[in-house]
Amino acid sequence: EDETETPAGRTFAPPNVRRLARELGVDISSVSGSGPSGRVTEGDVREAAEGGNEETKGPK
Amino acid sequence: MVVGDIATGTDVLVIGAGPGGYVAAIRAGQLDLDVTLVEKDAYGGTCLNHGCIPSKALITATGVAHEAGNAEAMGIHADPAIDMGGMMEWKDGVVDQLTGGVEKLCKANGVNLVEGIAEFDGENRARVAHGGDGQGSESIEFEHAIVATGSRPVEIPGFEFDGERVVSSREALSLESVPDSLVIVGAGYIGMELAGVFAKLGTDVTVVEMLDEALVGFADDLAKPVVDGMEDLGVEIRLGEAASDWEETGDGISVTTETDEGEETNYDCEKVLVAVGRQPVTDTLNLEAIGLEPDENGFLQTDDRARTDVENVFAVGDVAGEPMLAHKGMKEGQVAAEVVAGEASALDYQAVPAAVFTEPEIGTVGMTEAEAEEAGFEPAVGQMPFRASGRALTTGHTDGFVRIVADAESGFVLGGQIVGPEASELIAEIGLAIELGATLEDVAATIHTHPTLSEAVHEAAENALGHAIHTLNR
Amino acid sequence: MVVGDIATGTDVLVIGAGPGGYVAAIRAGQLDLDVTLVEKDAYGGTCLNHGCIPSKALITATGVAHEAGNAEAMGIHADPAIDMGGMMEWKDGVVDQLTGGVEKLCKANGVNLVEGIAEFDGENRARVAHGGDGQGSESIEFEHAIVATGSRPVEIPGFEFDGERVVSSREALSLESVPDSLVIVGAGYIGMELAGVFAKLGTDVTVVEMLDEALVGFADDLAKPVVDGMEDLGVEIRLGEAASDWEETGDGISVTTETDEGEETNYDCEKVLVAVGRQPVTDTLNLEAIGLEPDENGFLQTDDRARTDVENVFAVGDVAGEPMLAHKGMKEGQVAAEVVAGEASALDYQAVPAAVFTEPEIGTVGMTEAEAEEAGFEPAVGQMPFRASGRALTTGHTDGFVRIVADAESGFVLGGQIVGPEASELIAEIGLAIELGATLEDVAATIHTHPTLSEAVHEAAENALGHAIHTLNR
Ligand SMILES: Cc1cc2nc3c(=O)[nH]c(=O)nc-3n(C[C@H](O)[C@H](O)[C@H](O)COP(=O)(O)OP(=O)(O)OC[C@H]3O[C@@H](n4cnc5c(N)ncnc54)[C@H](O)[C@@H]3O)c2cc1C
Ligand SMILES: Cc1cc2nc3c(=O)[nH]c(=O)nc-3n(C[C@H](O)[C@H](O)[C@H](O)COP(=O)(O)OP(=O)(O)OC[C@H]3O[C@@H](n4cnc5c(N)ncnc54)[C@H](O)[C@@H]3O)c2cc1C
Repeated sequence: EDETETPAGRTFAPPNVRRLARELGVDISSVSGSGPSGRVTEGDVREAAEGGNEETKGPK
Repeated sequence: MVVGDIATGTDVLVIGAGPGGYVAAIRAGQLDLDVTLVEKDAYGGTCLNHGCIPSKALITATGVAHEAGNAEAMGIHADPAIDMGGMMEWKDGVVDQLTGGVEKLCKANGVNLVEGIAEFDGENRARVAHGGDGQGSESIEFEHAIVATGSRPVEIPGFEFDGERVVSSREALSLESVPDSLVIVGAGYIGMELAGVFAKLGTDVTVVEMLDEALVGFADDLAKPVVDGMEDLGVEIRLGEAASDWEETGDGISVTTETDEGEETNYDCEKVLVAVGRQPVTDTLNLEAIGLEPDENGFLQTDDRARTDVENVFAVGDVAGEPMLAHKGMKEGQVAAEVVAGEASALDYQAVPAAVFTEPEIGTVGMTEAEAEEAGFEPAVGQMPFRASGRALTTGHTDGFVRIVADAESGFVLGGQIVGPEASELIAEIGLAIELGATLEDVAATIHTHPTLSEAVHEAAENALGHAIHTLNR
Repeated sequence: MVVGDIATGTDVLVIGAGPGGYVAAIRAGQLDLDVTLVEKDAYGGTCLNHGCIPSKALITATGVAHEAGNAEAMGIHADPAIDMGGMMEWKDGVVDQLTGGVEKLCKANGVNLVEGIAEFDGENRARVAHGGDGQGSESIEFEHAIVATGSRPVEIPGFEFDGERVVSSREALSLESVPDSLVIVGAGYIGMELAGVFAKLGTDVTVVEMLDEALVGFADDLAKPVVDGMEDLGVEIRLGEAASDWEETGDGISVTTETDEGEETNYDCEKVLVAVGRQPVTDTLNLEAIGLEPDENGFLQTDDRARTDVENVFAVGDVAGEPMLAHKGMKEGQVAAEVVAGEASALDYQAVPAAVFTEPEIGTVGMTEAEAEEAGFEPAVGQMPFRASGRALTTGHTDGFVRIVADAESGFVLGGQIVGPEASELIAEIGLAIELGATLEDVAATIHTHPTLSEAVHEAAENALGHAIHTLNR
């Protein structure tokens, strides 16, 4: 299980991905990232919006 | 309705045309909202008229003269004279060009411009009092309001601004002649920037600071090259001294300071410039009419959409809290306008950069090493001194360094601190890296032009990874 | 074995200590390889001794003097004099400091330094001839060789360099006195940079260029502000004229040029500087011994690991092909060393930035609009003129613009072109954006410090998205 949550709850994702998350109503801090070092990508957010990715990450 | 009291309606009422307000208004116009911008004084606000722009203009002009006058090492012999009137005229020209530009851009984007002082007059109504006799007032109905009333300089007891002996940065930026001597109260960025300007003009400058460090808020090793540079310019910096009083002497004034222990010192000077901070402006707004109240620091509290506690009222810029910097206000202005227009915008940036335009400059963005630790990261830190930079050597400015802070495990860039030539520009790349979630390796893998100062950013990233080429790795 | 012909062995033999070679050697040392660096002349190669560094030093010094001498508009009155000897001494000091630094860094990273001319002497052996009488030679066995022999200025027929009347950039950067008049053959970046230096020194400069544009390779609208700036400095630029001959006159020389139509013009001058390009150096290497041959342009061809056709031989820097720029060579040097050490490195960068240090400067990285179209993208282009930048206005340098090129559909940043103040530094941020696959929105969403020139990068991105604040959107 890919654990991407970082100290201080910081999520690493570029601005365009953050905006997409807001548009799709996805809480980006609960999306696990598949990008380099666990960076959250556009694909991760879209997957989460379809109900795939968001739950895969355990509570912290 | 009587003449002089016309009523209009608007989707968005923006109060204050500084960087926060004019950006909000222009963006709202672009989004096809009907927008009205009220300004009581001058387009561009503090920043364009009495802050960022005039200060940077004077910093450049005095810098050009000082640089050439101190370049014997490069084989340059010059003895530049600065004509204060000419310099101020040039500075005013720059300001006029920019404020005129803001006005034009507002109009081009369909913003209705109204001159006057706005105050709230109910939940969806404001009243604008026009300046001058008999100019009456105007009532404006609005759907949304964006408050962008900015800030003003803090006064300290006993040092009320009189524009003559006791001046704020505003008057200091428009002096007609070079003062022989100047005491600056406050070693924050405004005080230090102006200390440099006046020292280069030949003024005998003393900076007194209550705290025991200059440029508080910036790491010690960032402040040090600036303080050293000031001392090289002949500026005397007195820490741990609070300005307590002043009095007229024969041909000038004497400023008294007091230490924590009650020790007093007197400084004779021509003028005293008080630059101890700025406070938000809300007292002109009649906030009760809309049901708002400033917090204990005088700011209007906002959420991540720049919205206040009142659903249809937003606040942006200095009035909405720290950091009181123009670019933070611009971002808030943009977001507020977009939120009003129904877009999914938010203030979800990772970092607000800051710069100090002294010599050397300081530029910072994101976390310091200590802040990263505090946030639970295990930081990897890399540094590159400018004295090892080819470009810095060719410019003759080698003080300072670039530092980059990252999360050791993931490599994500968390922050950067730069002191040195063009620090205010170089910090932009680190800012982008932070927003993008870039890693040290990403920065290190990016080819940087040789010979440039930006190579020092690259090199600092390499250093954090343990394989810098142009400096030894720690 | 006779004295003076000692044999040693090494994992990696690096030939040439310019930016390509010294970076390769240092990186190899960091990776715990046994590395030997052979240099026949001076540490730092062309770049530090006769190229990037001395040229930028003279650009700064003449720039400081020129700026102060032409700042009446800012209220500054100065009449700076440049003492050529003092300036050259300063420049030499900068060079010495950097070349000394390179030597020290090599040693600190465990690089064995050998002085002499290296040539191949079999598949795994090179011979190093030491300079001077009776100093003999040395045979070095190697596992891997990295060729970093750089380039030299191209000579044109009839204009053999004599160091006196017909000079290359190398001599031009070390003149003892200011020539009254100078013809520069070639309006490439080296010719234009030096035209600016000499014009600011008071030399009567004429640039003749065979092609019908200056700064070929850079877009017309990037070259134009530079050409205009040169003309303001009094530089005469003659396009479509090829230098065909020269002869001594009474107290100087006369250079003849010829147009395509055969029209001749004569220019009287003190010296002629030929700067028509640079060619790779391979003739000193005895390449046959290792089974290599340069391509038709004289370069050693390499793959994306900087490897030549011979498995254990790498080539980096100018000798390995265009663009002949120091930072490209450094990257190749790094990758070659890492590949030798068994790392998964490759030359897989997206873009190599380039800069021209004229006034205004040019900085470019990645694709132009035309290149993006050619590559099959539908480009979105945004621009921000510096005359709308507050920071540019406060520096007095408002010529030029920032342009950003992206893929319209995805928003991915593909390139940037900047002409204006600090273009060489500002391009770094766009370079990072390209490498990271950042979008226009990412750049636009990043807060940039106010007032800075880097805001123009932000604004160009906003403009490409159709919602710039400080300029009208096209
Ligand atoms: C000397 C100095 C140097 C500075 N340098 C920098 C710098 O380099 N970089 C940086 O980022 N920041 C700098 N700042 C800070 C910067 O100026 C402020 O952060 C910025 O101006 C805040 O913008 P704003 O829109 O919130 O408010 P302001 O710019 O203060 O504008 C507020 C506007 O609202 C108007 N107003 C107020 N009340 C009313 C009302 N009731 N009705 C109508 N109009 C009203 C005012 O007249 C004013 O024009 C500097 C400040 C100073 C003093
Ligand atoms: C005036 C001028 C200005 C320039 N400005 C810039 C600039 O601003 N930015 C930029 O990126 N580039 C600039 N360049 C180009 C830059 O100098 C070259 O791209 C860079 O030096 C190439 O590095 P290199 O390591 O490939 O070769 P070089 O720097 O040429 O080094 C090659 C070294 O190999 C040595 N050598 C050659 N043969 C042998 C042998 N057989 N045995 C031992 N040693 C040998 C040479 O003595 C030399 O020291 C400029 C060039 C000039 C001339």
